[in-house]
Amino acid sequence: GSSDPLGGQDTASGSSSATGGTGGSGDALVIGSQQYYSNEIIAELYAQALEAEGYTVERDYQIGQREVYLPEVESGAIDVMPEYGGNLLQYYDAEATATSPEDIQAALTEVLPQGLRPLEPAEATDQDSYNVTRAFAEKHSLTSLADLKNVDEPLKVAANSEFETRPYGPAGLKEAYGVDVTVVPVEDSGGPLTVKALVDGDVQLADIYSADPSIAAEDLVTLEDPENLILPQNVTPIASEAVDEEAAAIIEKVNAKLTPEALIGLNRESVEKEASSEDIAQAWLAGQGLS
Amino acid sequence: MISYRSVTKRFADGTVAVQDFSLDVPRGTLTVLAGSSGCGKTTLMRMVNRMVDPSSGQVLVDGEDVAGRDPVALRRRIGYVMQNSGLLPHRTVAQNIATVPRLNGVDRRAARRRTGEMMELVGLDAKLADRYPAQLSGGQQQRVGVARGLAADPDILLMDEPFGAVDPLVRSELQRQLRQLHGQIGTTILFVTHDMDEALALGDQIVLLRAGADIAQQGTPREFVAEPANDFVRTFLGLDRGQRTLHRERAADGSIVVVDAHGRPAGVLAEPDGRPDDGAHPGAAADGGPRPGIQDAPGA
Amino acid sequence: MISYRSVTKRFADGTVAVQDFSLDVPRGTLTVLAGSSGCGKTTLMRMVNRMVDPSSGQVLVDGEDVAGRDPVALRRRIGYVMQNSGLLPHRTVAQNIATVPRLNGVDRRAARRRTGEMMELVGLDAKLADRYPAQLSGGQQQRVGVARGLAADPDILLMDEPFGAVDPLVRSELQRQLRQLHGQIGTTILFVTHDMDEALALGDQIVLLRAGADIAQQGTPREFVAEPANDFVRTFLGLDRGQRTLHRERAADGSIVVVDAHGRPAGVLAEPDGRPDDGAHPGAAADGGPRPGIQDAPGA
Amino acid sequence: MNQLWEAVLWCLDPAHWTGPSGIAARSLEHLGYTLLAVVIAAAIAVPIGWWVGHTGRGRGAAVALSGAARALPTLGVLTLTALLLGIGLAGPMTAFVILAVPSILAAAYAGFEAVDRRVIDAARAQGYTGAQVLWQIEVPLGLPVLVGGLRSAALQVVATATLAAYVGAGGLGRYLFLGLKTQDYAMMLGSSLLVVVLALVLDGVFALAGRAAVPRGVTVARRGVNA
Amino acid sequence: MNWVLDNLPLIADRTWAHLATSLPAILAALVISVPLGWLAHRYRILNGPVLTGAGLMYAIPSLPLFIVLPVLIGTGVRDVVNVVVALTLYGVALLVRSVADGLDGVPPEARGAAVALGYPPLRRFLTVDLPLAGPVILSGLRVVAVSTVSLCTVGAVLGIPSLGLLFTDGFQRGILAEILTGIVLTVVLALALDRLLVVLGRLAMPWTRAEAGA
Ligand SMILES: Nc1ncnc2c1ncn2[C@@H]1O[C@H](COP(=O)(O)OP(=O)(O)OP(=O)(O)O)[C@@H](O)[C@H]1O
Ligand SMILES: Nc1ncnc2c1ncn2[C@@H]1O[C@H](COP(=O)(O)OP(=O)(O)OP(=O)(O)O)[C@@H](O)[C@H]1O
Ligand SMILES: [Mg+2]
Ligand SMILES: [Mg+2]
Repeated sequence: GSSDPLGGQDTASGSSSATGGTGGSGDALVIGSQQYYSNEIIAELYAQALEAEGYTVERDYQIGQREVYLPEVESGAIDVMPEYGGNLLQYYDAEATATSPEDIQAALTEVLPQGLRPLEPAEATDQDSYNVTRAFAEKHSLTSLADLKNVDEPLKVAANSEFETRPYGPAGLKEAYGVDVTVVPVEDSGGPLTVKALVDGDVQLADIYSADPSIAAEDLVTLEDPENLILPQNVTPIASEAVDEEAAAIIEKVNAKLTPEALIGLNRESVEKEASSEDIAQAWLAGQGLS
Repeated sequence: MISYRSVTKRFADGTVAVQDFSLDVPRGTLTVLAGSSGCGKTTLMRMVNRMVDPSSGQVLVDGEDVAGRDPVALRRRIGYVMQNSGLLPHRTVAQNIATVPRLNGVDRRAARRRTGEMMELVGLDAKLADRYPAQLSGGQQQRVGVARGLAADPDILLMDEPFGAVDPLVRSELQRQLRQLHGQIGTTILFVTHDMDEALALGDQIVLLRAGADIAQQGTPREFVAEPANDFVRTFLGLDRGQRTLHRERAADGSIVVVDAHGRPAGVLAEPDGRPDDGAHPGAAADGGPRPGIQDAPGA
Repeated sequence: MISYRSVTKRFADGTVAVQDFSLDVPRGTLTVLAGSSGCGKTTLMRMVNRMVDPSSGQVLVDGEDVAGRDPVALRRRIGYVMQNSGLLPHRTVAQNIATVPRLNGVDRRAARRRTGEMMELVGLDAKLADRYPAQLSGGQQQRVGVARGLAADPDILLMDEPFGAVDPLVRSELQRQLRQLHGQIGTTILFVTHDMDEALALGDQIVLLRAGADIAQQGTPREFVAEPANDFVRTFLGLDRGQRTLHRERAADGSIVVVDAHGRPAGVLAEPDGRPDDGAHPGAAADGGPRPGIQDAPGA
Repeated sequence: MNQLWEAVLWCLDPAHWTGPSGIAARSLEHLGYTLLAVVIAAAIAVPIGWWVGHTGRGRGAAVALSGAARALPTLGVLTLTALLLGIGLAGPMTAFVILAVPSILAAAYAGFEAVDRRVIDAARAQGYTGAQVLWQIEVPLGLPVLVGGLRSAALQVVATATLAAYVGAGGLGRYLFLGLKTQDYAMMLGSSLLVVVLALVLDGVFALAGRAAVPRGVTVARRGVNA
Repeated sequence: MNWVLDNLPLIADRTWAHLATSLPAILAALVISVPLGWLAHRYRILNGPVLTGAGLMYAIPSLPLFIVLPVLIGTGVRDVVNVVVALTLYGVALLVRSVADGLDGVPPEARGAAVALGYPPLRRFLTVDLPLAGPVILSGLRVVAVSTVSLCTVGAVLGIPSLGLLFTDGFQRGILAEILTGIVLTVVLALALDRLLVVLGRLAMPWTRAEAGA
C-alpha cells in the first residue's frame, strides 16, 4: 500500500552484478534474486539458460526482502524474479483462499500488478515445514502435525519472528490440529541456527524450508500437513513485459526440469560443497542438456 | 607615542581590571609596566592593539584613537611578544618569524630574506630556521618571539612578560640583548613584568601598578630606588625588608662585599674604573651617573 | 648527614646525569644545590630517598647506604617538597599534611593535632584546613607542601625548587620563613634551585653544579661572592656582566645608591645601624658580619 | 512523520505493556543484557586498563587491541558465535562485550594518564607504595574518565542489544525484527524509539554517576573557586 | 580456505563495494563535523545540545535507521546513499565531539598570538586553529574510520552490498569460512585505513613528530 515506507520508490539499480554482467545495455534482461542462497541459484539457472540462447543478462542478486524488491520489479528495474507461489500471493492478497498450486497460479495471474505475469511454476517447492528430530518423532510416534496433540511436554518451535503472525503459525496450528506451541524466534529463516537449536534440544520443533538439504543431512522428520495448513510454495518466476515469449519459454524449460529433489540437490551443492551459484548452475544446466 | 586617556575596563563578569588610567608612553622609549599578578598589566597592554577594548576612555597611538582603526590592520603594525613566546607550534621558526610579512602579502622570497635578517638581529643561528618551536630551548623560543614581533618593522613593540619562563642565566642575557636592540632600532617598547629587578634593569620609565591599574609610582629606575613614593613601592622593591638597604663588609681577600640586611651578599663594591673598592673613596661617582650603555661597563 | 660517594647515574637512554659526584651534607645544615637546567640537581636529590638509584657509587644517610633500605620506609622518614607543591588534588589541606603520619599508622586524632601544629609552623591559617588545594593561592599551596614534608618530623627534608612557581613577592616571604623555620627545627635540608639569588639567600653551604653534576664551587654564600672559583661561577653569579660589581652614586636626596655596571640600582647603602650611609665611613663593619637571623635586621 | 506518530501511539498503547512479552518485560530484558555486557566488559577491560595506566607498559598493545575490537563487525561476530554456540544469549553477549571493551579499556588507562604525573611522583616520594598510589590516587582521580567510558560503552551496547533477538534471545529487538518481518512499521519504529528512550535514561544515569565520581577537590578546581 | 580461493572475484567485489560505501561516509562525516564542532566550541549554549544530540544519535539502532532513512530522505531502500547517509550520521556523532575537543584544546597562547599578529578570523581558523586541533581530530577520525568500516556490514541485512553479505550468506549456508573471511577482511580494511590515516596525519602535521621528539 502507499503507506508502506518501503514501497513506491524508484530504486537506482546501482548496486548490481555480483558475478559479472554486461554493463547495463538497454535490452539486457535484469534478473534479481532474494537474499537467500537457494533463490540465487535458481536465478542463476535462468540467467545462464538465457545467456546460452544469446540473451544479454544483468544480475541483481541478494536483495533483502519482498518489500524491497517487488517495487523494483513493478517499476521495471528488475525483469525476472524467482518467487514462491503461496507467499507471493499472500503478499498481494492477504485474504487469498487458494491452497492448491493450480489455484494459486490462477489467483496470481489475477492479483499481479499491471505488466507482471507469473511464468509456469516448477514442481519444486520451498515452503515452511514443521520438523522434529528422528529421536523425538520415534519417542512420541509422530508422523503428522495431528500427532502433536498427544505430546505431553510443552512444545517450542524455532522460526523467524514473523512465523508468530502467519496463518500457519501457532494460531493456525491450534485451530487446525488443536496443538499449542510457543515460538522461539531465530532470524535465520530455518538456517543452520534453527537446525542447531532443534538438534541441540533447545526446541522441539523447527520451521525449516522444505528444500533445505539439512533436513536430510540431520535426518529430521518433516511432519505431514493433512489439513493443508501450509500453502504450497512452488518456484514461480515472475516476469515483466521486457521478457518476450521466447525468453519466457527458456525459463519455463528450466522450470520443467526443476523437481523438488533437483532443488534440494542444488541447495546441497551450495551448503555442503560450498560451491558458488554460478558453478552449481553451470554444472546442473549442462547435466540437463540446457546449456 | 601611546597615550592612555582615563581608560577604564570592566569585564563582562564585572571585574574592573583597569580604573581611570592615564599615561603617556613617549616615542622610542622602553616603558615598563610592573606590578603583581592580576593588577591589570596585560589588560592595559592589549588595549593598544585592540585585543581588549576599553569600557570608557581612549587609547591613542600617535594621537589617533585606536577605536577607529581596523583591529587586524592595527595589529599588523604593532609587534607583540608574549610569555612562553606564543609561537605557533605547527610552524617552523622561519615561518613563525615571517608570519606578519606574509599576512601583509610580502612574497615568499622577500619574507625569507627578512627572516634571515631578524634571526641575525636577535642572535639566532640560521641553522635553526627549519626547526619547530618544540625543538628549541626556552631562550631560543623567546628570541624567535622577539624576531617575529620585529619582523614587520613595527612602530610599537608590546612585550608581555616575555622572559618570565626562562632560566635566570638566559633571562639576564635576553635582557642585555633587548637593551642593546632597543638602542639599535629605537622602537617604542611597552614591556610588562612582575619582576622588579627586571623592571629596574630595562626601563627608561617604570610604571608600578596596584590592583585596578592604579599607578603607585612612575619614574626612572633610579628615582624608584632612591625615592620610593610610598610604602607599597618600598615593599615591592624589597626595601622594607632591608633587601635593598646594603651594608659593606670586608671579605677574606680584602675586597668589600656589600650585603643586605639578611647578610645576603649583593655584590662586590668597586671603583668606577672597575677595580675593587678599597673603601678609601666614599661618595665617588655620586649623583645620578651615566645611563647604561653609554658608560663603558666594567667587565662587560 | 648525607654523603655521596663517587656517585654516577646513567639513565636507560644513555644520558649521564651525574658523573662521579661526591659530597657531604652536614647534619642540621641547609645545603643548596644550584646550577642551570638539566645539570643533575633533581637526580642527585632523588638518590637520597631512592626515587633514583645510582648506577655506581653510594649514597649514605647517617653512614648507612640507602641501597640497603626499603624505599617506602626510607621515604616516610625523609620529607620531600617539590615545585607546584605536588599536593593530592582530591584531599583537603589537612589530609594532605597528615599523609605521612597516616601512612605510618598514626591515628586520626593525633594526625589532626599534628596537622594543626604544622600549619601554625608554616604560617597557614587554621581555617584553611578543610579547603582543597585548588582553593589555595600558589604561595599557600607551597606552604602546605612544606608542612606535609615536615609532618612526620623527618631527619632530612628534600626541597626541589619549592618556590620556583610563585610570585617574587611571595617567594621572598617564603624564603624568609624557611630560614626562620630551619633555625627553629634544625632539620638537615637539601635544597635545589637554579636561582643564584635564592641560593645566596638561603644556603649555609652552596654547591654550584655544571652539567653532569660536576661541582664548579662549594662554599658559603660569602665565599661565592667574594671568591668565585672560576669563570663559570662568575658567569653564574652575574659577576662577569658587572651585575655584582657595584658602584656608589649619590641620589637626588643625598643618599648613596649602589648601582651595578649597567647603572641598574641594587639598593641604598646604609650604615650598620640602618641609617642611610652618608659616605663618610668606608670599611665599617667589614670582615664577615653576623649571620642572618641573629642580627636584628633593619626594617624586619 | 505520520509513521513516527503511529510508532509513538504503538509505544503508548497500554495493551502492549503487560505480560511476559510486553514492553515492560522486554525493556527490562534489554536493560539487563546491556548492563550484563557492560559489567562483563568492565571486568575484562578495567583491570587491563588500570594495569596499563599504572605501569605505563603495554600501551601500544592496548591501543592495538581496542582498535581491532572496534573494527570487529558486530554482525559478523554475532553470526559466527551463533553458528558455534547456538541460540541463546551466549553468542550475542560475546558480540556486545567485544563492542563494549574498547571504550572501557581506553577510558581506564586514559583516566590514569590524565592524572598529573607530579602528583604521583610526590606521593611516591612521601612513601606511598605502588598499591597505595593505585588505589588512593590513580583510581579516584581516574574514575570520572572511566565512568565516561562506561557511559559510551553502555550507549553503544543498548543500541546494539536489539541484535540479541536475531538469535532467539529477548529484549526490545524482538519487536524490531517482528515489525520488520511483518511490515508492522509502527512496531518496528516504536521499538526503536523505546531503545532511544532507554539510551537517554542510561545516559542520564551515567551523567549523574560521572558527576558523583569527580572528587570534590577536583570539582572545586574546575569551578575555579579561589581563596 | 577452499571457499576463499574459489570465490576470490566475489570477495573482491564485496570489498570494493564496502570501500565505496564507507569511504564517502567517512569523508562526509569529517566535512560535516568541522563546522558543527566549531559551533559547539564557539558557542557555549550550543555545546550541550550539539554534543548530547550527537551522542544520542549513536544510540539509535542501526537497522531501523537504515530502514527509516529512505522515507526521510526519499531514496530507494537499496540505494547505497542510504547507508552512506546513515554511516555519515554515526560518524558525525563521534567526530563532532573530537572537533569541539580539539578546538577547545588549541593552546590559548597560540590563539592569542595569532590574534595579536593580525590574522583575519577565517584565515586564523583555517591556518591556526584547525591544524592545531588536528591531532585530536585525527584520533577521532581514526575511531570513526574503524567503526564505519565495521558498521557498514549491517547494511547487508537489507541486501546492500558490502563484506556484510558474506555474513548473511555464510550464516544461511552455514559456511564458517565465509563469515570468517568477512570478519577478517573487515578488520584488515579498518586497520589498514587506520594506518593510512596515521601516515597521512604525519605528512600533514610534521610538527607533531617534532613535539614528540622534544
Ligand atoms: N577576559 C576577562 N574576563 C574577566 N576578567 C578578566 C579577564 N581578563 C582579565 N581579567 C581580570 O582582570 C584583572 C587584570 O588581569 P590582567 O590579566 O590584566 O592582569 P596582569 O596584571 O596581566 O596579571 P599577570 O601578572 O598574572 O599576568 C584580573 O583580576 C583578571 O582576573
Ligand atoms: N628518567 C630519565 N631518563 C633519561 N634522562 C633523564 C631522566 N631524568 C633526568 N634525565 C636527564 O638527566 C639530566 C639531569 O636531569 P635533572 O632532572 O636531574 O636536572 P635538573 O638539574 O634537576 O634540571 P632542572 O633544573 O630543569 O629541574 C638531564 O639531561 C635530563 O634530561
Ligand atoms: Mg598578564
Ligand atoms: Mg630538577
